[in-house]
Amino acid sequence: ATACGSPQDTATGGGDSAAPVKVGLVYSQSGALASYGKQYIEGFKAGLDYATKGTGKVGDRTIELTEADDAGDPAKAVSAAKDLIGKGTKIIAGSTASGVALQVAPIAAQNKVLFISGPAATDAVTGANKYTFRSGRQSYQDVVTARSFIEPAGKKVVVFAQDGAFGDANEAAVKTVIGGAGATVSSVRAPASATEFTPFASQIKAAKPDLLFVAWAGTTAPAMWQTLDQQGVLSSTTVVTGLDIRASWPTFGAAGAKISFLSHYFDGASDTEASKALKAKVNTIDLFHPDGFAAAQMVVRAVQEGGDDVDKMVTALEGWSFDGVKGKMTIRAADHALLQPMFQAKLTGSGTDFTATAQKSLTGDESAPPAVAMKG
Amino acid sequence: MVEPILSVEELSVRISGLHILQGVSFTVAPTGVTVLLGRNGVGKTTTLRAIVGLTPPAGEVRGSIRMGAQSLLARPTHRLVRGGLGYVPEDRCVFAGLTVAENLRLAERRGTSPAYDKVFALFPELDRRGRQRAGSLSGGQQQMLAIGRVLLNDNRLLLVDEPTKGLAPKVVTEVAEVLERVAESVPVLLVEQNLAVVRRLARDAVVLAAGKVAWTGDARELLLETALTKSLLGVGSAEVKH
Amino acid sequence: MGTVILLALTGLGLAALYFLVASGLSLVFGLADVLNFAHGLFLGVGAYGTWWAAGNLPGAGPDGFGFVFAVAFGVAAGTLVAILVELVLIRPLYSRTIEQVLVTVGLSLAGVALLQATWGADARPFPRPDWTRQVTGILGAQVPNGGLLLIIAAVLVLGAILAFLRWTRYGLVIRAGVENREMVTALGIDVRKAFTLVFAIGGAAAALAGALGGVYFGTVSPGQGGSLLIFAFIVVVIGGMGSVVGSAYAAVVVGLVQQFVNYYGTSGLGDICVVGLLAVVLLLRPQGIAGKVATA
Amino acid sequence: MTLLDVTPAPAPTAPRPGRVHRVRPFLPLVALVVLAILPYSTISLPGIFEGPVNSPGTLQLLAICLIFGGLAAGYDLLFGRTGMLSFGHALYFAAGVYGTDVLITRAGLPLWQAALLTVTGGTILAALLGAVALRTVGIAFAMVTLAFAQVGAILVARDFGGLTGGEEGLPLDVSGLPAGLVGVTNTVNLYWLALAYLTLVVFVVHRVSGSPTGRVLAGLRDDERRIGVLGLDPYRYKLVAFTLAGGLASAGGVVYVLIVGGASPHITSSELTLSLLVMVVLGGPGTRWGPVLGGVLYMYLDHRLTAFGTSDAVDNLPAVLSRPLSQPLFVLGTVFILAVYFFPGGLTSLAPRLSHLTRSLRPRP
Amino acid sequence: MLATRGLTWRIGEVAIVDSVYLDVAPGEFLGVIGPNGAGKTSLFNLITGLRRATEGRITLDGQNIGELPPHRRARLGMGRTFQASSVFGSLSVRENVRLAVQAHRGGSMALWRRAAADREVAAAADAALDRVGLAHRGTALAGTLAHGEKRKLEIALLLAGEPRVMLLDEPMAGVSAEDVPELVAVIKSLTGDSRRAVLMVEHHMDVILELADRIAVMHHGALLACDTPETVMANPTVQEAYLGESL
Ligand SMILES: Nc1ncnc2c1ncn2[C@@H]1O[C@H](COP(=O)(O)OP(=O)(O)OP(=O)(O)O)[C@@H](O)[C@H]1O
Ligand SMILES: Nc1ncnc2c1ncn2[C@@H]1O[C@H](COP(=O)(O)OP(=O)(O)OP(=O)(O)O)[C@@H](O)[C@H]1O
Ligand SMILES: CC(C)C[C@H](N)C(=O)O
Ligand SMILES: [Mg+2]
Ligand SMILES: [Mg+2]
Repeated sequence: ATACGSPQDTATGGGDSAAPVKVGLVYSQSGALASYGKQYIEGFKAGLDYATKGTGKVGDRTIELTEADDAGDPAKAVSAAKDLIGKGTKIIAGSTASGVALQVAPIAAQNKVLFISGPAATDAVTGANKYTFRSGRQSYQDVVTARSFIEPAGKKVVVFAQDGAFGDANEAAVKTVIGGAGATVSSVRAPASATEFTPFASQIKAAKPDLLFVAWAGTTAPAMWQTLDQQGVLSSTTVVTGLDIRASWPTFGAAGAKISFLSHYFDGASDTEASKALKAKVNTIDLFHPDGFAAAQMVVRAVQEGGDDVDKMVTALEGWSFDGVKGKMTIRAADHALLQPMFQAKLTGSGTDFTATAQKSLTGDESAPPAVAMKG
Repeated sequence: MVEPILSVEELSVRISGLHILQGVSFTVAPTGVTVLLGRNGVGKTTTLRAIVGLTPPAGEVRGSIRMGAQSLLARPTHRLVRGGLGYVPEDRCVFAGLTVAENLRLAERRGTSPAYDKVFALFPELDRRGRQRAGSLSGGQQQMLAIGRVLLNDNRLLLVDEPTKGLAPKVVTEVAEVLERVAESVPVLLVEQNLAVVRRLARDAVVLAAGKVAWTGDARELLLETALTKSLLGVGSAEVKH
Repeated sequence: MGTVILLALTGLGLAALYFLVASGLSLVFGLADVLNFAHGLFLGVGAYGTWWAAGNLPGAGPDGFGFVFAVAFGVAAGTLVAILVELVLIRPLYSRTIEQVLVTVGLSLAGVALLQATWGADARPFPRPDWTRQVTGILGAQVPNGGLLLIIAAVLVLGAILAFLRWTRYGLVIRAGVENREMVTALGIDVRKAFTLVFAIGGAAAALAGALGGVYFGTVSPGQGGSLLIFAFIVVVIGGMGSVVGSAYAAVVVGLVQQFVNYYGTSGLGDICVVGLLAVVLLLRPQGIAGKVATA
Repeated sequence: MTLLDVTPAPAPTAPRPGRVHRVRPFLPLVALVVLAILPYSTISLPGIFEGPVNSPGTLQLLAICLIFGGLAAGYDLLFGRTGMLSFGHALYFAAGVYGTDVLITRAGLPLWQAALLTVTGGTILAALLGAVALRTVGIAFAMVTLAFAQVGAILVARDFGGLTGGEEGLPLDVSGLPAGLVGVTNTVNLYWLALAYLTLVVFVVHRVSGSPTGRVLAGLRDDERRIGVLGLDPYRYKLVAFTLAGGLASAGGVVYVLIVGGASPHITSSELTLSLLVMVVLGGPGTRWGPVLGGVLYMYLDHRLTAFGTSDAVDNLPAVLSRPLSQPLFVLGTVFILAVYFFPGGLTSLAPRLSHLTRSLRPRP
Repeated sequence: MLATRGLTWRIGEVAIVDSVYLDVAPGEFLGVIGPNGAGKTSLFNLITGLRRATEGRITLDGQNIGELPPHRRARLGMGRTFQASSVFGSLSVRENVRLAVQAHRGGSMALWRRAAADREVAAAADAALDRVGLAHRGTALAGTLAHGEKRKLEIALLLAGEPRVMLLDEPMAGVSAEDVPELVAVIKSLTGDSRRAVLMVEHHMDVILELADRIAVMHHGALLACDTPETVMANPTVQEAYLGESL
């Protein structure tokens, strides 16, 4: 090889019909979201196996996976994405954290590669650009599921969320979804760094809501739940929140039984072919396994239909419906929202042994977020 | 000549570039008081601190300091003190936030029984004021505490730095008396500006000047020689007559 | 009225947690002049030690005597780590203060990562007796028992540290050492032992804070120590480095301000107020409330 | 304040005779040229970089390293050259990152305007906060700067009016940017931009420390009281250094946001300031190249250790070793501790020691 | 030209400097003596502004300067040396003096000009170094100087500022005996300027007696006496306080 070249060289994708297809997976292997990342990659591998019927090939072409750790840091994710793109990768998937998804999405558009965001729940990924898709659910779908717990008209709803974009998004969604259906919505917000929740619990209690919607992420959640329980909030009203990964279940303790959960997924929520295949690989399915699984299904579809042509891949995915782990999934053509079933669940058990049972499921259409305009 | 209890040879101390001691040699007799004289700032305190291993980290000590056959250099202060080297610092350094009793308790050494009787016999004041905070004692009382603290234990040698500094004349006399009695059983290396005290206590004298030893010998002899005191200490012997 | 009492008591609970973390930091700074960034690690070790013991140690468990035993194990583990850190990392750098601080910075990075490597990034449910999840009615306020436990523990620790400092010989050495380290050696006392001891006490207090913080939060996670540490630093600085009692006052002020402002003001304002308080105190009184005055 | 006893780098040893001496003043220039033409090389350094030197991934990594080299050099203006221990430097960097991002993405300003406004704003912010914080010294100063930076972090996390994107960060809207700064194939331009920033900072710091004011700053580091007695107001000079360093940091933020393509809240954290401190100490405070070297090395390790942690070499080790080694921060922290023990004056202090070694090893004529 | 009126500095209850009334005339050389801890250095700190007096006034040419920060007092023509040498250890000797010259010339805030290029500053600095006999040590780092050389450098820093009031705090302390005469000569060369006043704290009595026009004696923070050397030395209280107390 020569030692000189152009500074703007990037490896070409190779039109060879038997050359392997490079797929880059940029997700959290270390850092705070490492266990989400672990579920994602397990799900992805199981999904790839399922969608390629165990061959790992699409036609003659092997799917060649390259994994990169972003440690939850967008700067590292962007570096990794640029590196992958520079090496001719046309498909990138992953992004465990919302911040990562939001910053990798524009890179995909700038360089015309396919990007399939993973567990990142932010609504802003939907409709981000033509090249960006998502394989998981978004906050809005959570809120629509929450709405199904009550008959909103004339009710009083309080949103309890952390300061910041995640809280803002949830509050806004509740205002549109539940407020739009006739409920009065107010909110109590807490700093993300708060460790003592009594002031907020008191405020909630004083508001006497018919429904309390809690949007909370992070390690302070158990303390928050305990405080709500202790101040009698949980027993005085219907409290709805999203069901997190299994490891978090025991941290609800006694409060768990008093909460109505909306769920993206838990083991046993569905009984699809895909879920059986996944369960066979990972034993117990957890929250973000389906996201990885769906991402793999989408990758296989993109390669099958699009070959090396990213625009063709995009067309092939838009409007595509497939049978995922959760049930019937549809990629909405207008904004690439992934319409998917959502679940209502109850948690029972004690100690470290809890089980979730499905109460009700919403179809993809029932939980569909409003369509947004494609931004770029 | 009897074996000296302490011998200092070619002691040189630099502190952040200051060449304070520039080759100091002297010995301390195994009985009685040896007094270290010299003008302000000549390095008397520095000498004592070097002996007890308290030269600041920025400092550099060369030469040799021996007690009997044992070299004292490079041994940590607390070992030296436990080995029987008592040190009464200039400015007393009592712990102002602790009570008198606590100051004394701190000075107890493990494995020996503290001689409270002896100390309280010498300074009954300390017994009476046991619960007072040392910071609120008068200068003289603080000095007694500083000396009493050391006398709780058996020592092989005492280093005492300007014990009468800033004390009222009456108290100076008291302190001098105490030191006189102490010196009956333990040798003392004393730094003292008050020549009257020196005259009363000292047997041998070492005079420092300009970082070196300018004179050693019998203390009385020194104080009688007007010419010597004038040249070494800047005072005529007439002034030390009292 | 009930709200005010509730906020006051829970604020004190928070203050108690801050105090437990800050007391050790403050003592270490007062005596050894080390701004210890690795303090969060001691906290983490205490929390994980307790968590591990409750699950794995025969005799230990989430309840009754087993719980006490588990906490004791966690505290012992934290203490041991603190002692090792002092002996292996801090002591060789004696009198090189800035390097000591830098080493603790490195240790805080590596230590938290080590905890995560060993037990994963996720929050683990913390073993704790059932009554800590309940509340006690005090004057119409439903006060969480976990917070009360913290308050009791903090008062006991404060009392124990004060009693230790006042009544024991080592306490005497430490108090004297904060005043004048050199003179302590001149009395024949190995002051380095006092340093180790102070690290041990700081480590034990932090580990206890970790264990009880685990009870209070209901979980344990690797980063928990770090997030408490920043407020602990604020408490130490406001209280005056080296003063345990100063830390106690400052912790109470910080805890109450946070709690009340968060309730009556908008969210997040509490933290900003605390930070503002720090700036004001330092600008008016750079040595903090109590200054570096022995430990008394 | 013992904390501020920055050990200055060893004195430049007597000029060495011979060829090396004559080319010495030109070495920085040579290094600059080499760095500038580096993207034309296709050399692969397996294990060191993922791809050839001119691949976008490698250039991106290098760009980030260079930025942090510049940031560390700017921070050293405070820490190593003036003896001020600020725990809030991240604030001014973050002001640069978020300022540019918000002005471009939310207000739709063109890049040059956004950059200009941001750097001006960041400098003014540093001047205002510095004016207050510098009323204290030592640990108190460190804590007040930390407090200010903490307020900044809280404000960013609060996401007032949806301006900063809170914990999710704010991706940069590139639609209005010059085409040359967008897209993976143009990574090299970002690399050159970062190189330009680094050159600027090094040049500014060099010029300033060689200026009359720099002389006063060095004096402040050694003995502030003495400076006052000579008739100079320490406060004014410290404020100038603080402001200048703040301005340089916000300029770094402008370049960084372009390279990364967005802002995320962890750059507002006190950990970033601590990392800057680590970089400076690692390299050698108060030296021309030490902080740059420290910054580049730190960032390189920070990015590459994630790859190292997942590499086969580590995976194949027994779990007791592989688990911690796969935690980048564990390795980084350990490296740092070892560095404090083994290179007390920073990496640059190795050079004189090494040359001493080679000289003593060389056979005598 | 310099006067203090009831100058007092208390820490808590203790008066470290106790109601000092002092007048220094232009051209005068005032020696200050007193036992350790008498408050001599503290008095200098009050005069130069490093400490703020709790009571009393300080005037320079009739102007009250008691409220001014140290650098403002320095600009009015006040310069001092420190008891423990205080030079800029990481700068070369020449840079040390240039810094002082630069400060004297108005402390430019230039960030971009090359400091080394200022010939006038360099020339003035070299002149000051020459005067104290340190010219040959110009490139050495000040931190590596021997103590006696540091004391000379301190005086060079002082000279560079061309002060009208000079305060020397124990310039001989720690200087080896061989070097004392040389340093005395340097200090002597400072005297004889009729516009300049010198205050010097020193324990070497022979040096004081050689140089001083008047001697001030401090004890426990107070001024015991301030008079010609002969009168002061003959004063019995002074002898008792400074030269030794009687039983
Ligand atoms: N830590 C230090 N740093 C710098 N200089 C010091 C230090 N300790 C002492 N010196 C200097 O060393 C010299 C000798 O001091 P020392 O205290 O030993 O004198 P001394 O003979 O005890 O004087 P005095 O009779 O006044 O007590 C003095 O000039 C003093 O300023
Ligand atoms: N900042 C301070 N805090 C408390 N005490 C102080 C302070 N500064 C000085 N002192 C005390 O004030 C007294 C006078 O000190 P000062 O340094 O002025 O004496 P001095 O006459 O210069 O003595 P020396 O000849 O030893 O230099 C001493 O007892 C000293 O301990
Ligand atoms: C009893 C004392 C040791 C307590 C001390 N007053 C403190 O603030 O910590
Ligand atoms: Mg002395
Ligand atoms: Mg003095």
